[in-house]
Amino acid sequence: MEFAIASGIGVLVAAGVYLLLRARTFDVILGLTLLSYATNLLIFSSGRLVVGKPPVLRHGVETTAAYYADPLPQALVLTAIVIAFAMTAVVVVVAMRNHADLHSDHVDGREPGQADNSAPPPA
Amino acid sequence: MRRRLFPSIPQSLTVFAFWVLMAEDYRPGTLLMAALLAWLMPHIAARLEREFARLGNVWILVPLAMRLMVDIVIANVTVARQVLGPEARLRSRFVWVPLDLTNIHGISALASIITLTPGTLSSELSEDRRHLLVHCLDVDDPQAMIDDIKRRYEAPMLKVFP
Amino acid sequence: MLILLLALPFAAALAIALARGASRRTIAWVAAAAPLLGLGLLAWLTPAVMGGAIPAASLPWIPEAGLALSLRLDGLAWMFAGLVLGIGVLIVMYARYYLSEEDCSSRFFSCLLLFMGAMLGVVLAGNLLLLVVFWELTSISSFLLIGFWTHRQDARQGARMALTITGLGGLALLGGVLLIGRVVGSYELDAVLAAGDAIRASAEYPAILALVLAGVFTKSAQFPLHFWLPQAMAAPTPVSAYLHSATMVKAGVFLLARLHPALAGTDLFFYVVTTVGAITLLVGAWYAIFQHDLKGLLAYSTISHLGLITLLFGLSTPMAVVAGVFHILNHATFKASLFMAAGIIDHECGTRDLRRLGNLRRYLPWTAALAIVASLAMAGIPLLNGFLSKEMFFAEALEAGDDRGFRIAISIAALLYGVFGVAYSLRFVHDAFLGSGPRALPVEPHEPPIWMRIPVAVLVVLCLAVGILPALTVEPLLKTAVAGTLGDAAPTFSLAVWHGWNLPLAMSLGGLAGGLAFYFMLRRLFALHDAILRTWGRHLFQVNIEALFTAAGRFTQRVADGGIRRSLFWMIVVTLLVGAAPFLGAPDRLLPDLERSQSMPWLGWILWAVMVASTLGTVAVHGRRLTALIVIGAVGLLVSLAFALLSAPDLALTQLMVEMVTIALMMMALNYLPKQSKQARTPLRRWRDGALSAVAGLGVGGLAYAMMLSPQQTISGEMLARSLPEAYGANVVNVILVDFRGFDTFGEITVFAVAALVVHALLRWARLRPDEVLPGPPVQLPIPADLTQLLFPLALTVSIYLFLRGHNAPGGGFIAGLAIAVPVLIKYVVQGARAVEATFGFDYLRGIAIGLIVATIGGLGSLVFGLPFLTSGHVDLDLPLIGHLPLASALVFDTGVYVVVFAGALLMLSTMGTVRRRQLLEEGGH
Amino acid sequence: MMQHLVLAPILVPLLCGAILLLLERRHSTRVLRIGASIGLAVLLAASLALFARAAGGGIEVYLLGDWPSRIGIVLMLDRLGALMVLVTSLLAIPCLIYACAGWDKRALHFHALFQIQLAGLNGAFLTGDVFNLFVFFEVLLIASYGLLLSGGRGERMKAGMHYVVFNIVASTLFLVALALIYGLLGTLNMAELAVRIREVAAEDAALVRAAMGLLLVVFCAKAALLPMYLWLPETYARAPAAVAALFTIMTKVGLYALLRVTTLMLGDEAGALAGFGRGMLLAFGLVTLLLGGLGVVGALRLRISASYLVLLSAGTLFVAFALAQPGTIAAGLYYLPHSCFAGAAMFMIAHAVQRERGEVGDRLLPQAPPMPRLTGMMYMVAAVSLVGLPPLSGFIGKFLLLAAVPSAHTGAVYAAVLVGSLLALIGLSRTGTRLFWRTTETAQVAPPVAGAPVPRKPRVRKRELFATTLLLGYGLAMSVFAAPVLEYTQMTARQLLAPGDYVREVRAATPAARQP
Amino acid sequence: MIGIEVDLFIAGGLVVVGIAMLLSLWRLVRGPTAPDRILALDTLYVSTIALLVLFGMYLDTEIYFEVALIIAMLGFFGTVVLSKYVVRRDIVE
Amino acid sequence: MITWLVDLLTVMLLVVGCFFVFLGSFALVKLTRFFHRIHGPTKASTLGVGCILAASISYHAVHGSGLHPRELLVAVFLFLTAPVAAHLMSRAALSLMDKRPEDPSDPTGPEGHIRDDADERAEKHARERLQPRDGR
Ligand code: NA
Ligand code: NA
Repeated sequence: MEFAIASGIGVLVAAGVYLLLRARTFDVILGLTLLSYATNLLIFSSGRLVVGKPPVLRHGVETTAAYYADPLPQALVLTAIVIAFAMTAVVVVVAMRNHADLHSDHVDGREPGQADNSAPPPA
Repeated sequence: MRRRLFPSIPQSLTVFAFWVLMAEDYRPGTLLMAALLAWLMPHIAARLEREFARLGNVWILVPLAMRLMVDIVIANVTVARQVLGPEARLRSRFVWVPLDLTNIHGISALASIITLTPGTLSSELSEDRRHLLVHCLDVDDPQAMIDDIKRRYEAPMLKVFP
Repeated sequence: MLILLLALPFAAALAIALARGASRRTIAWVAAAAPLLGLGLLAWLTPAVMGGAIPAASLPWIPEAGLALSLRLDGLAWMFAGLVLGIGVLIVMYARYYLSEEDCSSRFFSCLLLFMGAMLGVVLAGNLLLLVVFWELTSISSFLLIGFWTHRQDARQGARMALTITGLGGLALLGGVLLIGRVVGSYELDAVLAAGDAIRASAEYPAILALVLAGVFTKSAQFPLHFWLPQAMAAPTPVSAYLHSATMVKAGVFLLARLHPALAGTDLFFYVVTTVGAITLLVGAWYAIFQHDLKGLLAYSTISHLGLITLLFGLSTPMAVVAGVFHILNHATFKASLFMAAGIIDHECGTRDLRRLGNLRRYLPWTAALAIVASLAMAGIPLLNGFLSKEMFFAEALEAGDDRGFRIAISIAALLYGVFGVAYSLRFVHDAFLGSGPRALPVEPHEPPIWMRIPVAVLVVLCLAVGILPALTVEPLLKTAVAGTLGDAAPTFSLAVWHGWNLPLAMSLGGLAGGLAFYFMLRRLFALHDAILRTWGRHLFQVNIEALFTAAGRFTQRVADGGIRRSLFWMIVVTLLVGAAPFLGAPDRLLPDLERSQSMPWLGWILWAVMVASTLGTVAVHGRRLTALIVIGAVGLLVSLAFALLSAPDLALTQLMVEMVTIALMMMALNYLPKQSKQARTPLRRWRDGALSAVAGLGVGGLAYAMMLSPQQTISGEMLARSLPEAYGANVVNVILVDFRGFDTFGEITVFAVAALVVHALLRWARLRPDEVLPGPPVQLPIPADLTQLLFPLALTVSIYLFLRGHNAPGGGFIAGLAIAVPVLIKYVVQGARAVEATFGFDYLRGIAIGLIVATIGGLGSLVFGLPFLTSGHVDLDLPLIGHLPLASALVFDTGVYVVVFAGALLMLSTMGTVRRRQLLEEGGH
Repeated sequence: MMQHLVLAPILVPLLCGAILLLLERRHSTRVLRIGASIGLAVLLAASLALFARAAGGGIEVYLLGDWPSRIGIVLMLDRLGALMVLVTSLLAIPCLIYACAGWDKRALHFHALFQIQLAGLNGAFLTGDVFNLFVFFEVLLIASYGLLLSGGRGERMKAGMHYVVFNIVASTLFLVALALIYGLLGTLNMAELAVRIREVAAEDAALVRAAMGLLLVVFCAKAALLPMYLWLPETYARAPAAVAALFTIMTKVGLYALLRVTTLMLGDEAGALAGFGRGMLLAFGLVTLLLGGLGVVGALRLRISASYLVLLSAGTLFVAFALAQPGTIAAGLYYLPHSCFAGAAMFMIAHAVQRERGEVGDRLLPQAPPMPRLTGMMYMVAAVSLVGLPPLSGFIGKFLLLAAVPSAHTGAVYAAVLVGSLLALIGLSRTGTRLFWRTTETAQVAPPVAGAPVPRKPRVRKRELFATTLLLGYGLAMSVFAAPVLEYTQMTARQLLAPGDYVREVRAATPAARQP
Repeated sequence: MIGIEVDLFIAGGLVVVGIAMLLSLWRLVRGPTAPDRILALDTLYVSTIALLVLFGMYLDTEIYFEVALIIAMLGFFGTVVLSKYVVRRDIVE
Repeated sequence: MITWLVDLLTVMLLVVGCFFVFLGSFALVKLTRFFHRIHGPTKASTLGVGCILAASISYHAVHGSGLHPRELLVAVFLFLTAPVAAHLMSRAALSLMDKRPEDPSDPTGPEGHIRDDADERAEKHARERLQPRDGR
C-alpha cells in the first residue's frame, strides 16, 4: 500500500512539475493543482496509512493511537487544501487579468517571438 | 396567517424529516431543533424564491411513487438487455412530448420521472414550456410512448400540481 | 574642544544648506567663519601640541565594536588641521568671487564645508574606524564638488570616476583597518601605533598592507590609479585648489604618515611604496609637460608631487619622513596658489588652453607675478620653499635602501624629476605669462577683484618666507609634525637654505639646466606629443566601466528576464539537488525496511490505476483545456476517495467540496482565457522538462516511501486521549482544527478571506474580453432552476447539520460553509447572477468581515476568564424537556469559519461569474 | 492580562483589517485612513511594549488554547521575534503614510490587505510552531498578492504572475518539507523538533537531512538566494511604491525563518545535523551578494536597482547568518532593519522620480527635467546608506559584519562584501548623476516660450515626503544610537546561539487551567 | 440453511464497482466529445457513492454517510458547471 | 432466521446494485453514441446505488450499529439530482449538434451528429483570431 501511495504521489509530482514548466498560464494552473494533490497525499501519508480507523472516537474503543489513524496530518491536510484553493483562486484570476491586459496567455505575458515592450530603450 | 407562519408546509415537513433522519436521534432536543429548522427554512427559502408550489392532491403521490419504483426496476432490466444486446438494433430517436402540465414544479417532476424511467431521457424544455424533448433509446411507436407517459405520469402530476 | 573644532564646519554646512535664500555674502561669511574660528581654536591648542602634549577627546559611539568618536591632535594632525583650515579660509574668500551668479552658492559652500569637516575628521581621528568614516565622507563630498556643474558631461564623468576610484580605495582601507583591528584588538590609534611590531609580524600583514595601500594610492592618485585626478579638474577651480592639491589628495599620504610607525619598516613596504611613488613621480611629471590645459598641467604635476611624497614615505628613513611632511606643506602652499591663479586666468580669459594663452603679464601683472613665483617654487628654485624639500629628497634618494641598483634607479628618477619639474613649470610660466598671445580670447582680460588675488598673494608670501627663512618660519612647525608622525623615532634636524656644495645641490642645478634644455628643445614637438600622449589610464577605465555597465546590464537582463519558467526550473533543480544530496554518501538509506509495508487489496490497485491514468491523461490532453479540466476532476475525485478509504472522512469531504468549487472557478476563468493556444514546438525543452519531472516524481515518491516505512513517532496519541474529556469532541480532526490547532484554522480562514478580497479587487473594475461569446440570449434552464428551489432549504439543513455535528462526526465549519455555498452557486449558474442577487441580497464582503470578527471574538472570549486565546470552554446544559445538551464554545469560533467560508467562496465565484465584459470588437484596436 | 499582549501584533491588525473591510463601503477614505492609523498606533505601542519585555532576556511562551506546547500551538516571544515585530511596525508607519497620499484610493481593499499583511508578518515572527509558520507565510503572501496587484494592470500583472506562481510552488515545497518532517520526527513544535533532531542517529540522518534541506530551500527561495532570486527584481520594481517599501521586509521573513531554524534546530548541539547547510548558504550568499551588486550596476531603471539592492542586502544577511557567529548574527540583525528602512526609502524615491519625469519614468535617460533638490538629497542619503558608506547605518552594519567574520572565511567574505559595495557604488552613482543632476545647461534658465506647454512644477506630496524622511530618519537614528541597537542584537545573537533556554522554556510552559 | 458470507459479497461488490470506475475512466479519457467526458465524470461520482457505501458496510462503520450525502446532494455541481460551459461558455449569465 | 433472511435480502440487493452500477459504466464504454450512452449511467447507476444503499441499511440493521434509515437520504438526493444532471448533459450535447431536433412543429428530427469536441471549436476560433495578428 505504501508503494502505491508513494508511486501515486510520484506520478502526481512528475505530471505537476511537467505542466508547471509549460508556457501557458492554464497549464501552469493545472500543474499547481496536481502538485497540491500530491502534497496533500504526502502530508496525509506522514501519519502513515491506516485503513478503517477514522479518528472519530467511538464508544467503548480505547482512545489510543492503535485504534485510530493519526488525526494531526489530516487536520494539516485540511488546512493545506483550503490554502491551496485560495492560492488557486488568486492565480486563476491573475492569469485572467494577464490575458486581458497583455493579450497573451503566455506565462511571461508575451508570445515567444514578440519583443518585450517593457524593456527600456538602451541608455 | 398560516402562510405567514409556515410559508410552505411540505417544505417544513421535509426539513423536519431530514433533520430527524440525519440526526438519528429522537430525543426532545433534536425534535425541537428539527421543528425550529422546519419553521425557519421556508422563511429563508422564501427570501430566495419567488413562489412556492401550490399543491393539490398530495396523496396521489403515494401510488405514483409505488408505480414509479416498480417501473424503474422493470425498465432497468429492459435497459440492461438493450445495453448488453447489439447496439445496431436500437431504434433511438428524439420525441417532442406535448405537455398539459403548466406548473413548472410539475414539469420538473415529470421530466425527472421520464429520465429515471429507463429508455427515455428528458433533454430539453421548449421555450414556451409546452413541449418536452425526450430521447428514446428504443422505440417503435412514438405516439404510443407519448400516450404512455401522459397516462402513467402526467395525469397524476396534474392532480398534484393543478 | 576638539569636538567643537570638528563640529564647526559641519554646523556651518548645515546652516548654509538650511538657510535658503540667504545672500551670497552672508553665505560666504558663514562659510569663512567656520575655518576662521577653527584656526582660532587651533591656535589656542598650539602651545600644548608644540609642548609635546596630545590633546584628545572621545565620545562613545559603538563601544562594543570598537568604534568611538575619539579625536586626538598630535603634531601631524595639528599641521594638517592648520593646512585644511588655513587654506580653507583662503579658498572660501577666493570662491566668493569666483562663483558666478547662476551657480548655487549655498550648495557649493555647504558641500565645501562638508568636505572641510570630513577632512578635519580624517586628520583628527584617533580611531582608525572613525578615520575610515571621514575618509569616505571626503570621497562623497568631493564627488558632489567635482560634479558641481552638473550640466557638464565631463564634470559628471569626472565626479563618478573620482568616486569610483576613491570609493574602491575606501572600501579596501576599511578592510585593511578591520584586519588591523583584528591583529591589535583595538582600532584606537594609540594602540595601533604602539603595536607596529605585532602588525608586521602577523600573518595578515601583507593583506593589511595591500588594503591600506590601496586606500592610500587611490586617494593620492598614485600610478596606475592616478587618472581620476586630471579628470576631476572639471570641478570649479576653488575645489581643485583645495581638494585636489592641498588637502584631499594629501589624505592618502597623510595616512601613510599616520600609519608609518605601524606599517613601515619592512622590505615589502619599502619596495612597494617607493616603486609606486617613483613611477608616479615620473609619469605625472612627464604627462604634466604635455598638457595644454592649464589645470591639467597642474593636476599632473600634483600627481608627480604626490608620487614624490609617497616615495619619501616609502624610503622610511627619519629624514625622508621629515622631507615628506615638509613637502606636503610646501606643495600645498604653492600648488593651491597656482590653482587659484589658473582659476583667475580661466575666469578672465575664458579659456585654460595654453595654446591660446600667452603674454598675460601685460593684462594681469599682479597675478602673473604671483603665479611665476609660485611656479618657481614648484620647480624647486632656491630661495623658495620647493627647493628645500627637493634638496632633502635628493639627499635621501642618494642613500635609498640597501640595494645598490635600486638606489641608482631612485637617484636617476630623482634627477629626471628635477628635469621634468623644471620643464613643466617653465611651460606654465612661459606659455601663460610670457611669449606671444593671447589668441582669440572672447574678452579682454583684466585683473580680478582684489579679494581673489589676496589668497594667492598670502600663499606666495608663505612660499617665499619658508624658502628664505626656513628655520624661523617652518622649522618648529615641522618638528612638531614630525614628532607627531614618528613619535620617539623623530630625528633632530635643522632647516637651512645653504648646505654647502654637495651632490644634492649638483642634482638640483643639473635638473634646472636639464629642464631648461628639455623645455626649449622640445617645444616644437608639443603638437606631436599631443597626438601621442592620450591619457590611456582614463580611457582604459572608461572602456572598462562601460563594459562593466553593458555586461552587467546584459547579464542581469539575460538571467533575470522576468521569465517564470527559468525561475521555476532553477528552484526545482535546487530542490532536487538538496533532496538528493544527503543520500549521495549513503544510497542504502533510501531502501527502508520493506517488512513494514502493508499489502494492498485489488480494489486499491484498481483505484490506483484510475488515479494514475487520469493524472497522465491530464498531462496528455493539457492543451485542450476543457478536456483537461474534466480529466483533472477525476484525479481530484480519486484523491478524495483515497482519503476516504484511508480513514480520513473529513478530508474526503473537504477535498470533494473544494474540488467542485475549484472546477467552477477554472471554468469561469476558461471563458476569459484562450481555450487552446499555440504550443511551442520545442521538443528539446519538452525532453528536458520531462526528464526533470520524472526525476522530481521519483525523488518525492522515493522520499514519501522511505518516510512511510520509517518508524513512526507522533504526539497524536495524546490528542486522541484528551480530545473527548478536555475538548468535548469525538471527531478529533475537528477538535484539532478548532481547538488544539485552532490558530492554524484562524490563519487559514484569513487566507481564504484575503483570497476572496484579491479576486474581488482584481476583477471588480476590470473589463475582460471573453475568448468566445455564443450568440443568443441567456439560456433558460427552468427544470434545473426548479431543482435548486427544492434543494436550497435541504442543503441549508444539511449544512447546519454538518456544522453542528462537526465536533463529533465528519463536518465542521469549513465543510458546512461550502455545503451551503455550492447550492447558492448552482443557483447562480442556473438562474443567472442578477436573478440570484436580486432575491438573495447578501453582501459577501461584509460577510467576510463579520466572519473574521466573529472568529476572533470567539477566540478572545476565553481571555475574560484569564485563559489564553482560543481556549475552548464547555457547558453541559441539562434542560428540562430537551435533555442533555453539550455545548463547546469552540462553536463560536467555528461559526466565524462558517461565515467566512460561505461569504468568501461566494464572493470569489460571484465576482468571477459577473466579470464586466469588453466587447469582442475592441480587439481590432490592439 | 499582560501575558496576552503577545497576541496583539497578530490580532490587532487582523481585527483592524476586518473592521476596515466592514467600513469600506459605507465610509469615506478619510475614515478608513483614521481607522488604519489607529490600528497601526496600537500595533506600534504593543510592539514597543513587547520589545521592552523581550529586551530583558526572558523567553515568553504563550500556549494558545491553553494546551501544552507539544499538542497545541505556541507563540514565542524572544528577542529576535520582538525585534522583527518592532521593525515591521516601524516600517509599516511610513508605508501607510505614503499610501495615504493617494494610492489607497486607487487600490481596492488596500487598507484591509495592508493590515492583514502586517498580521501575517507578525504571526510568522511570533509563532513557535513550524506548520503555523507555514500558515502565516501564506497569510502574508496572499495579502502581498493583493497589495501588489490591486489597482494594477499590464506589466504589474505580469510580474504578479511570476511572483504568485513562484511563491505557490515554494509553498508547495514547504508543505512537502513539513510532511517529511512530521512523518519522520512526529512533531511540529519547533522546540520539540530541536530536541528530536538532536536525537536522530547518524545512520538515520539522511532522510531528516533531506527534509530539513527542503525546508531551507523554501526559506532561501522566499529570501531570494541564488539561483532562486529571479522573481525578485521585476516584482519589486513593478509593485506600487508603498507596497514595494513594505515588501522590503518580505525577503527578511525568509531570512528570519532561516535564522530561527538553523540556530534552533541545526545549531552546534544538533547532533548529526549540526551545522547542516551552513557552507552552502555561505557560498551561495556570497554569490548572491555579488550578483545583487552586478544587478545594481546593470539596472537601467531606478526601481530595478532598488530591487537589486534588496537582493544585495539579502545576500549580505545570508552571509551573516550562515557564518553563525555571535558577532555576525548580531551584525546581521543590525543590518536587517537598516536594509528594510533604506530599501523602502529608495523605492519611495524611485516612485517620486518616476512620477516627476513623466513618460521617461525612472529610466536612466538624461533628457528629462531635473528632479527637485530635496528628492536628490534623499536619494543621496538613501544611496549612501545602501552602499554602506559612512556614516550611515549601512556602513555600520557592514563593518560590524566584516569585523566579526571568522578568520577562515575572511578572504572570501571581505572580497565579496567589498566588491558588492563597490558595484553598488558604481551603479548608484551613475543612477544618481543621471537622474538628479541637471544635464542641460539651459534647463534651469530657459524662459517659458509663449504657447509652449508650461513645464510642470515638481509636485512633492507632503505625505510622501514625510514618509521617506521618516524612513531615512530611522536609518539616521540607527547610526546615532548604534550602540544600544547593537547591544540588543548581540544579546539576541547570544540568545539564538544558546537554544537550550528556548527549548526549556517551551517544554516548561504549563497550561493555566489544564493538566500539563 | 447455509450461512451467508455477506462480507464476501461486499468485497466482490467493491471490486465490481472499482471496475465500473475503470470503465468510466476509459470513456473519460477517450471522449470523444465534451458531453461524453462530463457524463463519464458524473458516473465516476455516482460510482464513488456506491464504493463508499460498500466500504462502510465492509468496515461496519457509519462514518462515510456524510461524504456519500454530500456527493449525492452536490456531486452534480461539476456536471452543472461543465454543461453550462458547453452550452453557453459563460457559466454565470 | 430473520438474520438469514435479511442477509439474503442484503446479498440480493448487493448483487443487483453492483450489477447495475457496473452496467451503467459498461454502457458508457460499449455504446457508440452519446445519446445512447447517457441512458446507462443516469438510470442504471442511480438504481444500482439505490440498491446498494438499501443493502447497507439492512446490513447495518443486522450486523452493525442498528437501523440507520438516514442512508435513504443519500438515495433521495441522488434521485433528485441525477435526472437534472442528465438533463443538463443532454442540453450540452444538443447545443453542440450540427442539426438539432427542430422545435415542436417538426417533432421528428433525426439525431444529429455531435461535433467532435467543444475544444475543437475553440481551437478553430483561436486560429482564426491569431492569423490576422501574425499578418500585421
Ligand atoms: Na481547516
Ligand atoms: Na471536521
